[in-house]
Amino acid sequence: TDLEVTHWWTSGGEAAAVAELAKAFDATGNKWVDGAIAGGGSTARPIMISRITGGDPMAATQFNHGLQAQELVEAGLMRDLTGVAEKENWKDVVAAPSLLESCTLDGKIYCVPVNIHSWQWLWLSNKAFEDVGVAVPTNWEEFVAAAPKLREAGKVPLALGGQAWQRRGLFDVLLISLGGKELYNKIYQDKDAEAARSEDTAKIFKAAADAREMSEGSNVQDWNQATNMVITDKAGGQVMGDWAQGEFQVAGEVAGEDYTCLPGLGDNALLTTNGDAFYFPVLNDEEKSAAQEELASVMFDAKTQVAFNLKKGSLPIRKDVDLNAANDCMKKGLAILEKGDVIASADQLVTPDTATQIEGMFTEFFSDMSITPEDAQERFAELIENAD
Amino acid sequence: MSSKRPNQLFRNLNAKIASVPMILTAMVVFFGGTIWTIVYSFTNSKLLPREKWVGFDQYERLWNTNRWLISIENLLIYGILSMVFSLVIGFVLAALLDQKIRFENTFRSIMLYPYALSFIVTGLVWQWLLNPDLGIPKVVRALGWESFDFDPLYNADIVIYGILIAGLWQGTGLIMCLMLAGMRGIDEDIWKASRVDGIPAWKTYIFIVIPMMRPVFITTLVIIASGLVRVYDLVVAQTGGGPGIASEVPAKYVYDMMFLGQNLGQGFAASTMMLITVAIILIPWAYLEFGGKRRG
Amino acid sequence: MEPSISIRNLSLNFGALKVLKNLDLEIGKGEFLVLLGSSGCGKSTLLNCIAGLLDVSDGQIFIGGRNVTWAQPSERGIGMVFQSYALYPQMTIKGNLSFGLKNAGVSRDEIEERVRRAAQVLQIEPLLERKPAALSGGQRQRAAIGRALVRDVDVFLFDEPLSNLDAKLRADLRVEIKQLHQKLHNTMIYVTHDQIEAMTLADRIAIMRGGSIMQLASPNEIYMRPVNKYVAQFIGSPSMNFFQGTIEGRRFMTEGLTMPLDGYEMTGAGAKDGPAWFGIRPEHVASGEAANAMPVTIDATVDLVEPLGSDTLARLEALGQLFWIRMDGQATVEHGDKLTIGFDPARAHLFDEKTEERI
Amino acid sequence: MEPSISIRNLSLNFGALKVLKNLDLEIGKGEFLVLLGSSGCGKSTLLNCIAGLLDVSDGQIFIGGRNVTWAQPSERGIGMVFQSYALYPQMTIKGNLSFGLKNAGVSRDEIEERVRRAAQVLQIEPLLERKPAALSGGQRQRAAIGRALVRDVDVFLFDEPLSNLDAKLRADLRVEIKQLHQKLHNTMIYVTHDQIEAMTLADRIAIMRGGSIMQLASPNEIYMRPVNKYVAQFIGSPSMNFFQGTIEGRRFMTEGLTMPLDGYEMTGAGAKDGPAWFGIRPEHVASGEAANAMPVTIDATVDLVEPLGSDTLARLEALGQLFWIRMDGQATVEHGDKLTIGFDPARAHLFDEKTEERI
Amino acid sequence: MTLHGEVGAGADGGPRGPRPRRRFSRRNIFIYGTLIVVSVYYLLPLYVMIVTSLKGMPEIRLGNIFAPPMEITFQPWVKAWAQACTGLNCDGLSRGFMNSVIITVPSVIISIVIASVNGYALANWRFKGADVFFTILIFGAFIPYQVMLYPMVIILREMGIYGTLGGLVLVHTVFGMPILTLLFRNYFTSIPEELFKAARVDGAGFWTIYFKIMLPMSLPIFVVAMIIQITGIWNDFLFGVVYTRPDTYPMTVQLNNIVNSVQGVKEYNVNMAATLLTGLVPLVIYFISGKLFVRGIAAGAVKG
Ligand SMILES: Nc1ncnc2c1ncn2[C@@H]1O[C@H](COP(=O)(O)OP(=O)(O)OP(=O)(O)O)[C@@H](O)[C@H]1O
Ligand SMILES: Nc1ncnc2c1ncn2[C@@H]1O[C@H](COP(=O)(O)OP(=O)(O)OP(=O)(O)O)[C@@H](O)[C@H]1O
Ligand SMILES: [Mg+2]
Ligand SMILES: [Mg+2]
Repeated sequence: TDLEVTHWWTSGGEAAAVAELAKAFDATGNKWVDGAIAGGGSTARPIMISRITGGDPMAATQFNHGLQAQELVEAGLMRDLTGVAEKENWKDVVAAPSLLESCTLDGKIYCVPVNIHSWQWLWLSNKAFEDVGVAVPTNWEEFVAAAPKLREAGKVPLALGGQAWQRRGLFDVLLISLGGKELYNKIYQDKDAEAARSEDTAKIFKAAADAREMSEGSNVQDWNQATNMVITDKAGGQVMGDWAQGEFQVAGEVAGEDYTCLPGLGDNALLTTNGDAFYFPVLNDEEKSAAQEELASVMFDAKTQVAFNLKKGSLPIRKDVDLNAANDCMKKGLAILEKGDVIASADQLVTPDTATQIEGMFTEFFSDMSITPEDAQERFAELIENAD
Repeated sequence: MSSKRPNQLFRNLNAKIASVPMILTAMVVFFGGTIWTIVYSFTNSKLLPREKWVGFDQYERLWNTNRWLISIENLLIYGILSMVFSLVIGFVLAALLDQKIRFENTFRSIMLYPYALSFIVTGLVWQWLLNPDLGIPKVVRALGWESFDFDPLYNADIVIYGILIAGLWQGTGLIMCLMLAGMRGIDEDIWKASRVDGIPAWKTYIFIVIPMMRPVFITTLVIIASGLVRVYDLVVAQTGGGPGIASEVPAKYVYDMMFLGQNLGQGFAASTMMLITVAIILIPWAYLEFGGKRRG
Repeated sequence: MEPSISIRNLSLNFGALKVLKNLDLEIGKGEFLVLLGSSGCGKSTLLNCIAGLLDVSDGQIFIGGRNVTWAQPSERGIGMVFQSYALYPQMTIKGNLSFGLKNAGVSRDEIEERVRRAAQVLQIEPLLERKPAALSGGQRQRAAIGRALVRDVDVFLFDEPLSNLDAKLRADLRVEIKQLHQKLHNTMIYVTHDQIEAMTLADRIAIMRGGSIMQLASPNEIYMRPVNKYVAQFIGSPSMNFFQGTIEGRRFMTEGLTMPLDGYEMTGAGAKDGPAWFGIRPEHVASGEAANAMPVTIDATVDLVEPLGSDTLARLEALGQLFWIRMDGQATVEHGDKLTIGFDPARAHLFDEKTEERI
Repeated sequence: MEPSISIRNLSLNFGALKVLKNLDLEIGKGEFLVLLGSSGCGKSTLLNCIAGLLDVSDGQIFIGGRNVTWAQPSERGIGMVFQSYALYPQMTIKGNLSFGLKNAGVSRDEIEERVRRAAQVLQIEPLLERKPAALSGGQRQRAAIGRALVRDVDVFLFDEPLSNLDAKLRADLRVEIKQLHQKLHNTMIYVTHDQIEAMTLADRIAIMRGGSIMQLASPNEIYMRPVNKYVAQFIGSPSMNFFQGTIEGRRFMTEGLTMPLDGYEMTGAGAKDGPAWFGIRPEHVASGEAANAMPVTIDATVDLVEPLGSDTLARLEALGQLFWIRMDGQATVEHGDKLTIGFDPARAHLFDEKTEERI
Repeated sequence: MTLHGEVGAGADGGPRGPRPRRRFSRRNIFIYGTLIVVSVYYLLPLYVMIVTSLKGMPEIRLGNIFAPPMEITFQPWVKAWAQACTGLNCDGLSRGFMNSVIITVPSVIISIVIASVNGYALANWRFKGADVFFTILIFGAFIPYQVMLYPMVIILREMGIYGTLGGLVLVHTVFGMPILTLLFRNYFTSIPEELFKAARVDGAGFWTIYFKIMLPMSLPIFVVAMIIQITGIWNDFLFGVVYTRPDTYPMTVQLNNIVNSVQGVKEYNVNMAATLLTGLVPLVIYFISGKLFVRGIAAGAVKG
């Protein structure tokens, strides 16, 4: 049976990863009809939502975890996967229960989490630092200190893409890594405006201001273009999720030799778990419905998980898989995951609406030098205050 | 042949039947859609429309959102400048082409062809041309003007002008064509009269031809204005609203709110504001155009 | 007569199309010249050349003794009035009148004065503040004349100024233009294809055909002694009646009729025998009793009657062909009536059959 | 006379503008009726109502005894000819002529036959395969008439069919239309604002003004006995000359002149004393010797002369006002000449000063 | 007044014959100079697109975007047409081309047919209330598509044609209607009313007049409408992506996918080639029918 699967994985590493999913599904005798939409979630999501609400749903579609799809689920537009999940015992093997949790509504499971992503990584180009004669930093502070040298050498210290989500992401990483779990939870989970206004947060905004300065001259839009700046040693480093690793791999770079990864910016080895998930809209076609369940099962399958995540650069969603092939960075991540130093990502805590507003605010902040960290903090606090 | 007045509904029935698509479009899509949008702007609909009334909350939030205000400001700047420049450039080019020149067709085609390209393509090309590391700025610097520092797409203060350059590139050709057509429609004798009166050509254009081209200018303004509210594609392709939110526009706000922010209510509120603005501009014009005069 | 405008050997081509062919024309100071001809004969083209609105292909143009062949229209000392009025629609009439002067740097007072004077002459003072759209056709044309008037020039050019007006207005404005000329004594060149206008306005009429001037003479001369059959036929409504025949001795012979040509003034050398056209104007044909007094009489049948009120036109059948005559307004004839008509060959016009030149 | 068209109490409004006001009109079978009036008086509107191209606001229209008030234009048995010819530009003349017949489902042979006949009548056979753009104005108008002709209808409507043609062609086609009517004997309604056309073509003329009919009568009657001053002034070129004065007894008195009204036929009850207009047509004024034979003579000075060839018009100054007379074509008068003119009050027209109705 | 030099002086010492024209008069230099500068502005992007699409990546990275290619390669074109990847599909634009054709042809035809009939009804058969509908329709020309996206989704869903070609055609027809109807209405209004009256007297009804009289006279405006619609629909991204499925994605969606699927460095040459390929159809149409377009514009758009 042909199933149309929409997603926005179109960069090199991503596409390779999707191919693994498709291969596995095709192996079951079905056919994966690829519906990639380039331009990221912001381009793709409206299309997906329109199609689902318009009554012409695809068979499966990528969404981020969290609240994005909740209303569609509530409206009864998504297939209930509880049956498959129970049969295959997802609950017991899942590596990040919170991710499965966010697929669950009223005790029913509506999506298949396919990977674990974490945002809190600093990727550094060894060569870039070598060029300017500075040791490769081991944490954020050293990195900041090395920035002027890089500048002098005509390199951009911190590569930062222009898209809104990258900018908020940078801030959130700083918040967790420099501010710690408690502050993070107060702000995003409890929506505590006081915390957002506190001294501690002010420090984070200071750091953000540093980052802003360091990122001047990036002049790229997409995250992987920014990554590419690191790969080509034009930039010192980039704060980006673990998916950036896929790009380094595609470029043939080796962790530790060509580039260095610092989880938690080297300061505070805490990771948020985040991930991609697939939802399966309700279809009228019996045959397709059956195939949908098959696909869900394939996606969660241990073998597929390994193949997929190696390509994608993310961590598998199952703990019962063998990751010998994993590289340096991935292993670092796994270790942290195992220690349980994980927290829910912001996407799971705030509504897309609030998230968009915060993104807007940070896009502004990171591109407009005239906004003081204090102003930005106050605006941030207001958004947190009004978040629902 | 009855001597009674037949039922008016059935007179020229075919014309009415033929107009059904127009009536349906007008009433169901445009009117219905507008009303629907306005109604739901008073709800807090998120991903899906739902009837949870919240009064003017969405509007309050809208007007307290920096991004919306910047969008409005951008649209104003872009709108006014693009009207002014389109009209001026379009007119000047048309006037130049009107001088009985050689290769008129070639020049006209050159100016018109960008109109065949979509805003997406336009945005991409100009994004590239204006890229400080690749495009024109680099070339200018390479030519020796080291301090040349024009990077509209990465400078929040002037990004809107970068978009304007692309927008004008795409649209002025059509405006020029409209103007040219209008100029050619002016009575030859007027030109003769002004030559006999010894009025220089530029003065004739400004004091006589322009006022005579009022209908053309109105059509042109309508076309420019209707393009303005749609400037979305160009912005998305060229800057994605950036740097930061410096080049956001209302249509993008609407789109992002509805589909990214998954806050339909907010998106609808913003839409409603746009519709109201359009209505304020358009209704007097429509009245003048269609209400005031009858065909002779 | 001191020439105000002289045109020497003028030619104009539009690409391969020769519109004016080696045209020579002298126009006296204060003369009212009408260019008359059917559509497309080059009248407007000639006028535009004189005005400098078209570049000549060859030849020279002198205005007031100056060679203006290459001068700009505004430097030629001419004013021009167009068929479509060509008023600047967004300016008031006053604005229309003064725009050219302002451009020429005439002083404000002087402009006021000239506009006032022109408005007075044309009786458009109450209209000065109105826009052209708020005027009737006649008023517009008067304003257009005013615009030429304020330029204080010696030469006025009119290109069918009255064609867009209805019959009544046309007659009125015709008189006004005539009076204007009598008052100002400017040189005027007036293009029309309406022969009534030509006849009533002109000091001299130039009949044009295919880019050349066929005859240049006073209205009376053109009416009384057309140089060729084309002119004879073109002037007069209804047209001159023609019979085909031969001249032998001093007689004209056509089927069933032989006419002595006594009293007919031959041009040039005198009677040449040979095939010829005999033409007689409808108004020179008498009917009823008066006919019997005429040297030639013919019996005819009334075919069609057109009562005009003041006169009555009748089309008759005579000698196997149709024949128009003009009768008194009170005449009461009807289709089918038998009638005797008569005319005096002295009033006839003879044309060579080949060359169509007057004999 | 059996009525072919009767219009009862017809009104037509464009929004608030009342263009036609309770108009009644009966047109006899085979009659040639001309609607004459100045621009904007509602002539075309009336014609369009008859044709069914405008929906009436009130009243009824009968054609051939049938109430067609709400019938489609094609069902009314009319043919129509327009000022701009309105030929379908993309069809040949033949296509133009047969279009209506095809629509009506007439058989192919019949169409051929009718087109051939119409083309023959109008002498446009050689043009049948051409497109309108390849025809001259006169040929186009003939084709347009042909299109009405083939429909084999009883009523023809013409809306200023000749206005777009030049004077010469206009005169020719006028005659052709007249002949067509004599041949076919259809009912014809013809709109024009050219009084020559009206006078020559009409069986009866309806003079319209402001959406009403002022006078409906034969050309002669309208010319000789206009019912009011408007009609009197409207018909005739140059216009009738008017004097303001008073009637006392059977005399008309104006400044410096008293005229006996012997021989003047009063309308209705007879002489009413009081202020009045005295009108006399230019052609009814004699000059020179003939003037002395007239009951009234006046001394006048020549102000302006318009030689038309066949006649000469002169504007005189007499009794402190301007005064047109029509003289012989041979008359030679000049500006400034003194002249005695005379006329017979029996040929005059008297109008009440207030109502402007004929007395 | 002084005379204009000796050249062409006639027997009387004055000028004779045509006024001499200098090839390089100040006026000409100004006019042609301006036009050429402006043309450069208009042509520059096209030039850059073409030049870049013929270069290899290394050369692009090196150099000047305005420099002509040192080594011409058609590889980017091949890649853009047949090899570029989006997700798993590596068949470039080729797949989108036919889809675009399949979408564009019926959409253009149907939207023009409907709009022309509407414009004709509005211009010649005015009925009560027509102006009201028309005004609303024109108002619709100013509504951003994004605003109507959601209501349109609902309408299509209710009609049960969401996601079908019919649905897409409907969307294009609806959104093309305002401007097209305006064009046609203006054009038909400018056709002398007497022609219409004559046809009615000749017994032609609504459709006969439309097909036999109006249609044959309307070539220029149909050309304008066609050009506007072909470019509009061919270039449309939003509706194409929202109302189709992956196997029926039009070329623009493919273009977006290719351009935005960044795999490492942006392959500018491929992007440019893809952009040019996508724009080719409307460009060709413009260059072919440019003259008619201007004529049609003069006839239909200018008379407001
Ligand atoms: N700009 C032009 N280009 C080419 N041919 C032209 C141009 N202007 C006029 N002609 C041609 O020159 C000839 C004379 O034109 P012109 O306008 O002088 O005629 P006219 O006597 O004024 O006629 P009308 O009484 O119709 O105004 C015509 O055959 C016309 O077709
Ligand atoms: N469609 C219309 N809408 C409004 N007013 C109109 C319309 N058609 C005509 N009128 C008005 O009705 C009046 C009569 O017009 P109509 O066309 O009948 O005049 P007419 O006598 O034919 O004039 P003309 O000799 O100029 O053709 C005019 O005042 C005109 O402005
Ligand atoms: Mg002319
Ligand atoms: Mg009329």
